[in-house]
Amino acid sequence: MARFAALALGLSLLAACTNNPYPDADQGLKILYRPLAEPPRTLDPAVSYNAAEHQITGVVYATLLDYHYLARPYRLIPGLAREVPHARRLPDGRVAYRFRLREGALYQDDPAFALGDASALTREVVAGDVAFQLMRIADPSLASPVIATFAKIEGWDAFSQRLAALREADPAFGQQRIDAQYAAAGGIPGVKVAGRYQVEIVLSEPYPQLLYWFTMPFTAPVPWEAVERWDGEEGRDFFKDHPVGAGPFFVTRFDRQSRIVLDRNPNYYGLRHPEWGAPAAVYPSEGEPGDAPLGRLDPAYVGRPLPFLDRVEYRIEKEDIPTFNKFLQGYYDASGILQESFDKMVHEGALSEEMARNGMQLEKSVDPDVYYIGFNMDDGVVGSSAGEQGRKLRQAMSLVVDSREFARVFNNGRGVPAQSPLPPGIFGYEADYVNPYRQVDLARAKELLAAAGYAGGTDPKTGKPLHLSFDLGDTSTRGRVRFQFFVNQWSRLGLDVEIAATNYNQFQEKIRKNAYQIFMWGWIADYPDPENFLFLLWGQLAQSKRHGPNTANFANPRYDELFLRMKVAENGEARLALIREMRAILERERPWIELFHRENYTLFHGWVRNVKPAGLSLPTARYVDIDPELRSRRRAGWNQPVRWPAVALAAGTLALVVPGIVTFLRERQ
Amino acid sequence: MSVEGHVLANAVIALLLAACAGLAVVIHRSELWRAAAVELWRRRPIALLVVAVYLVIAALDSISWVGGGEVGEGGDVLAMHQPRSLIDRLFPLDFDEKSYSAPLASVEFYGGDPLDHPGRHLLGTDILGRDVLHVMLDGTRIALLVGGFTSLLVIPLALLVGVSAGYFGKRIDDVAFFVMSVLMSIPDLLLLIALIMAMGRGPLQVCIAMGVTSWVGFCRIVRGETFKLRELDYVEAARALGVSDLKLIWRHILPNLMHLVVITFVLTFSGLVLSEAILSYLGIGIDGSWGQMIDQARDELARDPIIWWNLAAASAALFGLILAVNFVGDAVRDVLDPRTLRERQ
Amino acid sequence: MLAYIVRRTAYGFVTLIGVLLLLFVLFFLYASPHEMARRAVGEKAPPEVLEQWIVNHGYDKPKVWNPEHPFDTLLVEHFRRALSFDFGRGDADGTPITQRLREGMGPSLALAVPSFVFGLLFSVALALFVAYFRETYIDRMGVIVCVLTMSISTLLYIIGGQFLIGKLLRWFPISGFDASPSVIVRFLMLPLVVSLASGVGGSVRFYRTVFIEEGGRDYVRTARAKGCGDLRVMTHHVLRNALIPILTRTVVVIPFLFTGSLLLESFFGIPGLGSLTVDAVQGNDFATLRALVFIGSLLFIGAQIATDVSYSLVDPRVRFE
Amino acid sequence: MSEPVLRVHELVTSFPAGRGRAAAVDGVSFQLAEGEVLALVGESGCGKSVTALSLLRLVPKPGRIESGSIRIAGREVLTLHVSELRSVRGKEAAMIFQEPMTSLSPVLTVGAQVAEALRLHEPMSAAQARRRSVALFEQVRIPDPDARFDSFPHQLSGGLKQRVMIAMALALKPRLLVADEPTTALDVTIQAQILELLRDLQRELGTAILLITHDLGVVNELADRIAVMYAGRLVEEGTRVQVLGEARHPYTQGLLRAVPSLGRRGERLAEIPGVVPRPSERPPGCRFATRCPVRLPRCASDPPGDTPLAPGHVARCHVVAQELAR
Repeated sequence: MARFAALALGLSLLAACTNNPYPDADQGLKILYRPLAEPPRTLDPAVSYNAAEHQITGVVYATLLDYHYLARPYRLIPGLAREVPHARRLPDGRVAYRFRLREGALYQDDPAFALGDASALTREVVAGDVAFQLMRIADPSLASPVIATFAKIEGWDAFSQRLAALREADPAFGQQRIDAQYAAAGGIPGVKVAGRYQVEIVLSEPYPQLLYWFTMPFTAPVPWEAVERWDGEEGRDFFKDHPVGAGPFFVTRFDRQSRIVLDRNPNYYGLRHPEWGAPAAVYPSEGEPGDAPLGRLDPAYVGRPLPFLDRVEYRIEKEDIPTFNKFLQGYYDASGILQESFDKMVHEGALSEEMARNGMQLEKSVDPDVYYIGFNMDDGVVGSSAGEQGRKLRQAMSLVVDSREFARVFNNGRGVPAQSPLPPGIFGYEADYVNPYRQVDLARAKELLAAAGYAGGTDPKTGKPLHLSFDLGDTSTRGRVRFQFFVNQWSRLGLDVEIAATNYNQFQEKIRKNAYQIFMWGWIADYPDPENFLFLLWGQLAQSKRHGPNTANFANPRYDELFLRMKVAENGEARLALIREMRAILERERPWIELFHRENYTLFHGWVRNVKPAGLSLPTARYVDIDPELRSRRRAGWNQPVRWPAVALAAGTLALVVPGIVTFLRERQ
Repeated sequence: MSVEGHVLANAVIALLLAACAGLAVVIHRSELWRAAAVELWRRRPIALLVVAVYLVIAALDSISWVGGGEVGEGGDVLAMHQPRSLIDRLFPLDFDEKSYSAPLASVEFYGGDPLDHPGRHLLGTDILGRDVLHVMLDGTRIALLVGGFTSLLVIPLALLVGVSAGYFGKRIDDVAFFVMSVLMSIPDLLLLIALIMAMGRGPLQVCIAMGVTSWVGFCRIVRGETFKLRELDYVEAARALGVSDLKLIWRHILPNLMHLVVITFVLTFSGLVLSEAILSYLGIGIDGSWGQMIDQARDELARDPIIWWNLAAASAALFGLILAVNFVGDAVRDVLDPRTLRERQ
Repeated sequence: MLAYIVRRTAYGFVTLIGVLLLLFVLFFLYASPHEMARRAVGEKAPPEVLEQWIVNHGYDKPKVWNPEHPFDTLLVEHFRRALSFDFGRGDADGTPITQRLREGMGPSLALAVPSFVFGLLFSVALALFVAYFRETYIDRMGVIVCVLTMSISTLLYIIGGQFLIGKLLRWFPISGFDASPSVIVRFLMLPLVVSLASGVGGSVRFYRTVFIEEGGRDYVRTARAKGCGDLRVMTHHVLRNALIPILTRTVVVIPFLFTGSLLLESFFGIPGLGSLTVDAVQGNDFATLRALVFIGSLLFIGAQIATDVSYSLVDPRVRFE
Repeated sequence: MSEPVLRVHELVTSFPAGRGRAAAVDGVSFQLAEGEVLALVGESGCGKSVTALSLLRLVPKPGRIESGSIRIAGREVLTLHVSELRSVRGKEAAMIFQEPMTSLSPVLTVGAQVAEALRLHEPMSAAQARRRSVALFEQVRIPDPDARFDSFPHQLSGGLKQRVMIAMALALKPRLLVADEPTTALDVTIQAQILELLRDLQRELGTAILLITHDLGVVNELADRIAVMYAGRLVEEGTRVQVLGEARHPYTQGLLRAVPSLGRRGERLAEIPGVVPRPSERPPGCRFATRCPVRLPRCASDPPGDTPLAPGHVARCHVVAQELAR
């Protein structure tokens, strides 16, 4: 019996001796495997505002508009809408956009639809759902991060206030069905539902960037039934964990802490109605000149309905080293390059021979993003209330931060040192612009610091080194080392900067509550327009006033005025001049220490088809395809377990022990 | 550590040294303890020497003052305002490189730029260019602080509570026993975490939290042994003769507990240091500890070619101390108490 | 016997109340809601933000004494929540704690139970082996290896195990977890190996001492004198008697199971209670942490009671009345 | 005469001492005939118990038997294979120990332990074993034997436990019983009962007994012959009457003087001054030389040989030899 058990255990050990983290049955399926560094905080499209979450919400919800997958510069194409609407000028400078929805597009199957019709598993996407989602964004109780973005829609703020007032006045009001509450608040006058399939958005002033927002999940139609049904009560899911959309995939499994599975949505309009030939639901037939040689215009795919994948699986992977190792083993399909392994993967800017032999592909791009250290301008020491003293302090601190060195130490030299918020590829970026405060100059920095009254870094009030706190959203030791780099640079000025690290979610909370002094953050463009970067410093969007994305709480009247003009201007000399002046203000005021624009090296395995690096956080899963047969073959080849050490260990132990046993037994005779 | 902090640390170290000296005198005076010490030395001379080396390093690293030393242009000005210990002063003030360099290398690990101090970093430098040997030596103080300072907090308290509970019994014992069973019913690490989270992070907090968790074990042993001692004939006889309780405890109970205290102290020590490593991983350990070094270095194993010296230095330092203490602990137990404790371990 | 269990359980309950009191003192009296808020939101947060946080998380009631509504206090609330297992929502992300606990229980048990069982079996077997060869070099080597393995930090075992077994040898997945029966074993193997390696030294050394001590007892000599073979002596006599200290040790080890799991789960990406703890610590999530301490203690007290009762199974001298 | 039940020849058993090893039993020879009771007497620490344990190769580690020969019922014990040795233990030769309290496993019922002894050597069912055990209990005069079968050792008194031990030892009617201080740990009244039981059983079953004791009273009750042991060697051997009545070796005489009831009237109760030397500190000559009241100069250097005094009566002493020679 014991022998049998031992045998069974041994056999099961042998069987378990594989590093494949997925069930063997999934080998033949077209599954795209992706790591997720933190469980998604929310998949509510009105609230979710981070790149990783958008990869999920972006394919679960179908948007009215989309970007062309291959064309650069980015081009809008219609999604659920039949065409990209044009601005219609109204009297008093108002502007209207009319969206016409495709008729007959369905949501994914979901039990929530029983709320509307007891026998229904799904229903049609209608114009009211677009209006409903916009009202949700305006709903103050949701605290949507983009609430201010749509403030130009007529009657937007008034709607918010009415809703809040109604809820305040009568606690029972908040218990009503959510769409009834919105109706009672009178809806948003600027969002007019015209019939079943048309919705018109009226803006009180021109805002050409508005259309870009309709490519993002924020504005995707959401069925009220789902919001009502998934309320977290009585064991039901929360809507933020249970998205219900009309996109190409739908969530079939949501284990917050371990995995999220998206299956192909059979109701997706691209699959159900291939005859529509909706441009956003078929693989494009044209692209940039370079796309065809790179196999992105393979005739096998061109014109075929999307998506190609059976499934997208996300695994929570908190540690990036195991994640990268799994990528190398073939268990993730794409990956950034781990800084630690850069030298092995990349040789003189190209894929190393070893990796190329493994059939890997390297895609490089400079992301439309900017990483920066920001000062909270509301702060009494580093902020604007400290006047000239604060400005000089910021200038001094900016002068010693060496982003090239940072990139060298921590990013294998990847990254373009940033001179202003605008990254390459965005209108207004000028490669020859040099920001005088972003050139390392210790002597000048010390002078400025002394001029600010902190000679040698000493705070005259305490007689000790000036104490500042550097608030960060990364508690890992790995992150700490990075931040320590900046702290060390500032300590050359004699400043005592303390790292106050919390996790990312908590950090966001801190930011939301204006409880920070110096922070480090990055911004990835939502859409390819300078407005999308320069608005990060627009006074009207200050975090402290409107919970806007201006985390530095920078407010400069001249800048704000220039911003408004720049925003509506057409790309051209006049706009460039405005941008230059704004840049000069930032150069002097230093609300930010611009660090770098990321240079993105993404690795793909050979079995992944149709990938194109998108700087914007576009959900790509729709276009990508997998060759599962090639993948299985490669994986098997790469992951032969090395068994001899086990044998050697056993043999070694035996060799050590057996003589002893033999002697012992002999002596016992 | 704040500017006042180093003064406090100096005072504590002076106190510790005095305590050690006092202890040495006591041991020297008592025949029994002297014999035990000699026996211990006979059994484990190497382990004892190793422990002594760690102790000396920690002591040297605890005596610090501000000032002295100059930094060159572009150097770390802040460092001049911070207290530096005797160990720190073994290294030049501006000894950092830019980033990684291998042990004794003369160029940087990546890029191959020449170092500022070629060939002088015995154990290389870490990602921020700090000398690994220096960082490692600094960790010694933390490790011994965790083990030693904690015990210093715990032993008197455990003796006080344990002896009074065991000796007087009744209500006192009921209360003490209840407190102990409450503390014992919370898994150690959770209790540690809860305490540190409630008190906030920092070296003192970590020591206190560790003290509370290890206090129970000490106290339980002391209480049990006091129970036994109280029932002994000569103690009962002394009590019958009207010797006061305090005197009895002082003369008959405490001296007979000391061997248990010593054994438990040595046996808990390694556990404390190892727990700190775990806390470091959780981000609530003490800055500059070996645990933190190990935690930082775990990424470096993924590098290609791998960077091993940081992890190796911290692990070796930790391993050496724990191993030596474990060996000493076994010997102490065998010498002082051949039986009683083994069953409870 | 039943009376004993009832009495023991009652005392366990009293202890649990003590734990709750301790938690209250720590998290409401010692660290006031204000302080918690400051740590969660940031040192430099303006007072109104702190107030808002406190109100949002329901910490704005009177602490112990409320003259108007005597039961509307934090103390009562704290006890009510714990004893009804309705822990409310986490301070960090607002998910219901009870739900997280329920989700985490499975993965935790999936790792803890095998690592406990295999750890026990493995170390007892190894200790029997070493004790059998006592006074030979096998024994001496065994003891030294034990002390060596005990002196290595768990962190290092994990890092080394992932590097060696996961990356270089490719025996098992480096990390991750999937509860599907077809793959769960391979995810658990590496953490199991690591937990065995890190825990076995101390246990073997302890059990070896027990076995050698028991093996030297008079009844063992009696058994030999009447013609028992070595194996029979070991299994029928030594092991039966050693069960008592083994059981005692088991209780000592149970909390370490939690400790070990905490690191293992977090390193290997197993979404159990250990990971939850790590997240709670890193996210300053006091509510979750309180719930975890409470649950941990509850489990531990339960284990203690179970152990005490099972003494009667292995030791006829133990009688409860 | 047929082969004796037990024949021990030049037995040497050693233990580690300091750097080397020292012989606790150092060249002991004696034999025991069928049905005979031989008492091995001496102070504690003289090697009696080690001799007893050596007989069944039960010397605890790190002790070991260095040389010599032990034949039980004609089989050489020291070269037996382990499995054969097992069949000798309990079946040919059984043992009872000094401490009935600890010599029974506390976690098994006493019945189970006796039954185990039976079933180890003879195939039988559990029920049969139980019947036989109960019968044995009856034989060793345990009251209410059937109920006692299921008792645990801690529920029995010391005397009863020793009876259980005796029952266990005699379960398979061995030809040799080694009784290592069977009564030392018991109350005086119980001692008498156990001795009586042993004597009765010995007569009934004809078992040869090697009785290890330091209590000359017990010896007087039970023994046919007596061997006196000192510091690992036999110093005097003879019949009960010879040794108790006509002891010649100064050590034996000292022992006898130390026993109140057997000491001569009117004399001061004497103790032998000094202690038994540790194995590592033994003198090279006569081992008793350091404590002997009548020692000669050569005693310290030359080990004494056998001096036959009467048939069956032997002493090892230079003084005795000298006297005899004179």
